[in-house]
Amino acid sequence: MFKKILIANRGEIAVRIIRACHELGVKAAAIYSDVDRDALHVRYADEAYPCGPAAAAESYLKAERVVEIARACGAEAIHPGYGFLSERGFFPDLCRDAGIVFIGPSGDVMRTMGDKVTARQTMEKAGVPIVPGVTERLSDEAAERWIRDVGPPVMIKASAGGGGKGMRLVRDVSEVRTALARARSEARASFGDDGLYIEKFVEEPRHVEIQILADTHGHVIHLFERECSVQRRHQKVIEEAPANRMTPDLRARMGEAAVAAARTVGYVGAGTCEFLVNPKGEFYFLEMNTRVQVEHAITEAITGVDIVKQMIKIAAGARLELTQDRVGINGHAIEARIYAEDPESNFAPSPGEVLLYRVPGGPGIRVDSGVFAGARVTVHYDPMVAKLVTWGRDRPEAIDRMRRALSEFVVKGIKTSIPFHQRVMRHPKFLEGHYDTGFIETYLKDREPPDASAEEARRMAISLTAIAAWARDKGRAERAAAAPAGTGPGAWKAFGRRAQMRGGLR
Amino acid sequence: MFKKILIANRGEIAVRIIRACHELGVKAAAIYSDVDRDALHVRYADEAYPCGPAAAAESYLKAERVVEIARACGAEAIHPGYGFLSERGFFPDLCRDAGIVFIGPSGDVMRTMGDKVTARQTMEKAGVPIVPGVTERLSDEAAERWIRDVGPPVMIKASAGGGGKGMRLVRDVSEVRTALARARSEARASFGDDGLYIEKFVEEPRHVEIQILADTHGHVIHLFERECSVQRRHQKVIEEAPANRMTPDLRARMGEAAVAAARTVGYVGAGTCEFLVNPKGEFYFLEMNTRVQVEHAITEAITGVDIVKQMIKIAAGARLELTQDRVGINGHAIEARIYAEDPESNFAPSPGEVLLYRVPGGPGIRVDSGVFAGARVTVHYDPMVAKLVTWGRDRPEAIDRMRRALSEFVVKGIKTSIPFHQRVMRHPKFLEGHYDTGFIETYLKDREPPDASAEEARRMAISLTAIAAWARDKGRAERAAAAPAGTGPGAWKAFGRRAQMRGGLR
Amino acid sequence: MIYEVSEGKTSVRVDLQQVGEGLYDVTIDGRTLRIDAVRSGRNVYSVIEGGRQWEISVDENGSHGFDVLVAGRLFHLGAVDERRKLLAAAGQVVAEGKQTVEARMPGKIVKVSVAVGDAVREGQSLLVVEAMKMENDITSPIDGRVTEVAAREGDTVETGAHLVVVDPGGEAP
Amino acid sequence: MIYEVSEGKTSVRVDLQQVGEGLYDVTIDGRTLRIDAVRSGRNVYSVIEGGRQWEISVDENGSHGFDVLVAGRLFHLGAVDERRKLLAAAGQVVAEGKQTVEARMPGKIVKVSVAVGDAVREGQSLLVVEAMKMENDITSPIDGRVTEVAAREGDTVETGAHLVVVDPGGEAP
Repeated sequence: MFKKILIANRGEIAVRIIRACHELGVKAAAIYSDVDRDALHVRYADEAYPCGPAAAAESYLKAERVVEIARACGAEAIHPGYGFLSERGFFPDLCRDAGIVFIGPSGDVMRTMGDKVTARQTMEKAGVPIVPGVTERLSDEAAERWIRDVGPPVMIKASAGGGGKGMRLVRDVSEVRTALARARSEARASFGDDGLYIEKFVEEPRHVEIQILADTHGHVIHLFERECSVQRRHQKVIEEAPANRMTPDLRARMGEAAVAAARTVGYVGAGTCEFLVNPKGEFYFLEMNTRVQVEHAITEAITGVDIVKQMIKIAAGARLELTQDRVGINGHAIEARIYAEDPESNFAPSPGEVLLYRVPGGPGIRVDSGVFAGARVTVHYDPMVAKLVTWGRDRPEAIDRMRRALSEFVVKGIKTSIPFHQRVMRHPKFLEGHYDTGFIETYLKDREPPDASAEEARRMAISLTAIAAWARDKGRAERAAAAPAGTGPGAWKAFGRRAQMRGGLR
Repeated sequence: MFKKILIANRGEIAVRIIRACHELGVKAAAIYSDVDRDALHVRYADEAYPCGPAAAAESYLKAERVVEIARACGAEAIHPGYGFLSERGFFPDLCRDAGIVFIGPSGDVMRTMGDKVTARQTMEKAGVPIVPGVTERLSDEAAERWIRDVGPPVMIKASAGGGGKGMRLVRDVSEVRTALARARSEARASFGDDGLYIEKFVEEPRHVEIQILADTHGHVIHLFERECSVQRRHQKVIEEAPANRMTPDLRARMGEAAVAAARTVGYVGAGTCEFLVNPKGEFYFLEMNTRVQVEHAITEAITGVDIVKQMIKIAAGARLELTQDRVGINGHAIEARIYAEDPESNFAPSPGEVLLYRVPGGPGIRVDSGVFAGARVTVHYDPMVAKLVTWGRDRPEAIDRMRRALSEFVVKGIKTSIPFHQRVMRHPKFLEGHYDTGFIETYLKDREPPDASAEEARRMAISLTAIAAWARDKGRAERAAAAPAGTGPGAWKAFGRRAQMRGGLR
Repeated sequence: MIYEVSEGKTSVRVDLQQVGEGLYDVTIDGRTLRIDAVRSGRNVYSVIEGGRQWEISVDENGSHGFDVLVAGRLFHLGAVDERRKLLAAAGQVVAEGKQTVEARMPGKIVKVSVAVGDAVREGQSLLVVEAMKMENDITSPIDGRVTEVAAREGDTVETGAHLVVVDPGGEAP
Repeated sequence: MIYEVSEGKTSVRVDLQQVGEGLYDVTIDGRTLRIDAVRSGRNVYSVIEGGRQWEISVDENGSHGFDVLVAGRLFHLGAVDERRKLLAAAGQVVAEGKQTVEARMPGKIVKVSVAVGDAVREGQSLLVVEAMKMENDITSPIDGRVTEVAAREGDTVETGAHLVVVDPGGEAP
């Protein structure tokens, strides 16, 4: 096993990886940008090294510097987490050349899977079903032509993309031009590459993904599926495992497809094959994420397997002690991503200092935080401040616990998506488990219709507003009144004057 | 199912029960003494009612008042938690007479099991093995005689006792008199009853207890064992499940004994049979706790069963949906009780305001807190502020996680037993899992021998002490310097003077 | 003490009397609630009214605004005492006239879609601000005509920065 | 700045120089550490020294005392700058002479085991204080003779209350 690992990331995932290191008795070295000196991942680390200014491009994305820090502090391996350098094909190469183990697949695998177009071709060969689309990079004209031919709805995607950036759904040919332009600009901004490709859009699609583990000895297993259909702007917001409306047969076939995909490219480490599933139970390969997923925790909850520790052990050359028949699904888990954003004003980012932070507890609750009371949330990085995962013997219990936990979760100083999640946990469609990726757009666009309990809540809100306003005004009045009074510095002066007077009388 | 439950308790267990209510969609009504208006259990409750002054005898122990509050607010049931009224036989009677469901066994069962002497006789009849001892209440003289006859070591216990109060180990006849006196005074203070009994002391005893669930339809199952051998002054400090050095055969026999004990007395609800186990694997009935245990959470962790929700469902008349063959042990769990006490000065209670409270998170961690940042820990009640439970696929992983979680846990304003737990998690005897109830007294009495890492820690401690002292002195100096300067009130005066001068110049 | 508490365009008169330490009588449309409100930490109140307990988070938002979170529901309320009403009224007039569109968050302006004189519809995109790696559309709050554009592409702006002014006067096309 | 940092009877001379914002050079027995210490929340420092990161909790304890928690180890240290040393020295003299036993916590005195004139051994129980439902033995810090008993059974005492004075002068039996 390694003695020291450098974590080339920040926030909750850096903390998650540090925890895995500590449980393995491995020293964890963190890196931090100028604005992250006091971040939680630094506080939990055994070692910490500055990596540059706030802008990610100048710090967490500076591959050469990160590798140099690892070499200098004697780290034998680097864990990239997600985002940042985690899916840059050149980074594993860079590590290898520096004699440092990269915790993840090879650069070649990343390049194959990282470029959506190549990935589709590879999967097609491996016999994994894919969505009809154009795989070669397209000019705007060619793209428009193809869309007119196959007809909308179609999905425009960035070839180098991920996490929904640069993705645009086109339901009408008239939108094509603007959609292409915006997609290219976002793709350029996010990935420095404006290559696009286009796919037929699957109706009523559900996003179901398979978690796989592959060691360096050729053993590949899957840890079942996660459903991530609750998405906003193609960003996952809530995930659950196992998936809704899943059958043992479909699960088996999707699992085999994912394992096949991993074998085809000689995958090593933890990875995820994302699929779209339609109401008929037909599934199509979407993409493979060659890194740990944000939502890996729900799989850990239902299988008991510590995925991040497995990644480290695999990178250290260990054989998987797990076999497909020795892993099973125990209960149900749900994850709610807590973002620093204001659900009331179109989910605008809400940076600031976290003034109060009270996390939920009790049975079946897991919180992975990237912040603490006193921490600053800046505009420079991803706005996710915490992941809340609940487990239950069945889905209803997991939901009951999520609702309960959200009501206990208090974050002050920044706005968060907690109230949004509470609304989802009240929504009949979600409770039924009958929803697709259109869930938020379809059901949560409009304000919630007022009900009795909302009216009671409003009355209390009005009362407390009056009380708070009164307290504030009272405070102001008292401070004003206090000013002239002879306390503190004032008293000193008074004393001084008395002394002078006594002197005068002598 | 009930619509509303009154929780006749405070602190973490009241919070625990409120959580169960909320997950069941049941309204939770809390009670609070004058010093608990802002306690966490009030903040989590749907309703809250004052129950009297700080002293427990005047508030949480006022049975009639508690029942009256329940009746007045329309609660259909009362959950007593642990401590306070939870094992007072008259309380279930009182509830029944008021037409309120008591969540627990009948008053008769409590009286049978509550008096250790009657309990021993009952168990003897049921064929449950018991420790040799004198069951009838004894005068000091009779006690001394019996001890001289059977010879020390013997254990003196309070007939009405529990939780180690009024217990004294006598290893030499010369100690008998003082031991009896102290035991009687503590028994009187804690239970208003100075009845004592005496047992032969089992050498190298391990404390192993069986959790049972019994519904109102005659179904009784057990949820396996917990080991609670890490004790200080007969108070449990650390518990784990499953037990160390346990065999399937011994587990089966102890489980059967516990179920038999429950059947014999017609037990209903959740209960625990405590046993002593000696190195030969012989076990002796100690006592039965007719309530939820502090350490119930580790059983929840390895079985996935929510014991508190089960208690409520059982009280509502539901049949156990669980059967003995459908519950199993999954992994290993450890609980560390975090007390507000100073491990460095003989575990003296450390009341005060909690200034900072950062709980650990990530995989396999459960925290049940009774406090939050800003809460007050008073001298009036039990000093336990939180329970930290970790789960792992096996015991080593659970320990790794406990060590990791303790290092993340930050509580400021009060001293806690966290450093003590960290020391236990470093101790080879604990890591081996080879220890008995003498563990703390035998191995943790003396200061830890200094090692290299301790020396590094000391150097940092010395450096930070100098820095903190410097910061403090600097702060003082600056405040002193600031006083004369023309800010705040000072400025007002200065302005006043200038105004006068201008006036003078006119 | 009388407060005018408003939510959007509607508002209600609230009579507040302190009757003890952290104890208040609050009268809304003739109905009086006896409210026991203790505050610990940062403005998270534990409120007991008629036995019911609520944990309520209150944040000031601007000079008269409060964001109040009750049982998972977020309310944006304003409160002015009667002496301040005239002031507030004056504010109202402005609010119903020219709209100054401000930055809701710090970020970088990646696109400005309108120029002075343009007619715009409510909800139409005025400009795009990038923050936290997301492009956020800033839209017009009303139909009207653009009378001022303070933002330039490439600018980095702080929260509250004036970006565009839209005047309802100029009729939309 | 020179501080005398003491642990129990031993002490060490610490030379502290601030070399930047939250940056210090700390010299102990001729060895200098460059320490980057940031403090957020309540005196929980994040400390980086030679790349190593420590989260260190520091609490003042009395006029010159600090309780420092490092990597699960708790240290009780004292710090006085050289100008205060004489004062501290004076304190020492007292500390080595008569011992005033104080209440470590608020509680109720349930038993007083000694009277004025009694000879006591170090560790011998002087009285029993009950707090948080636990009986706590208060023992003598030294061998000596009881010269004063301020506590009476049934009294409720606050932290720091003087309970008993033991004088090492009177030789123990």
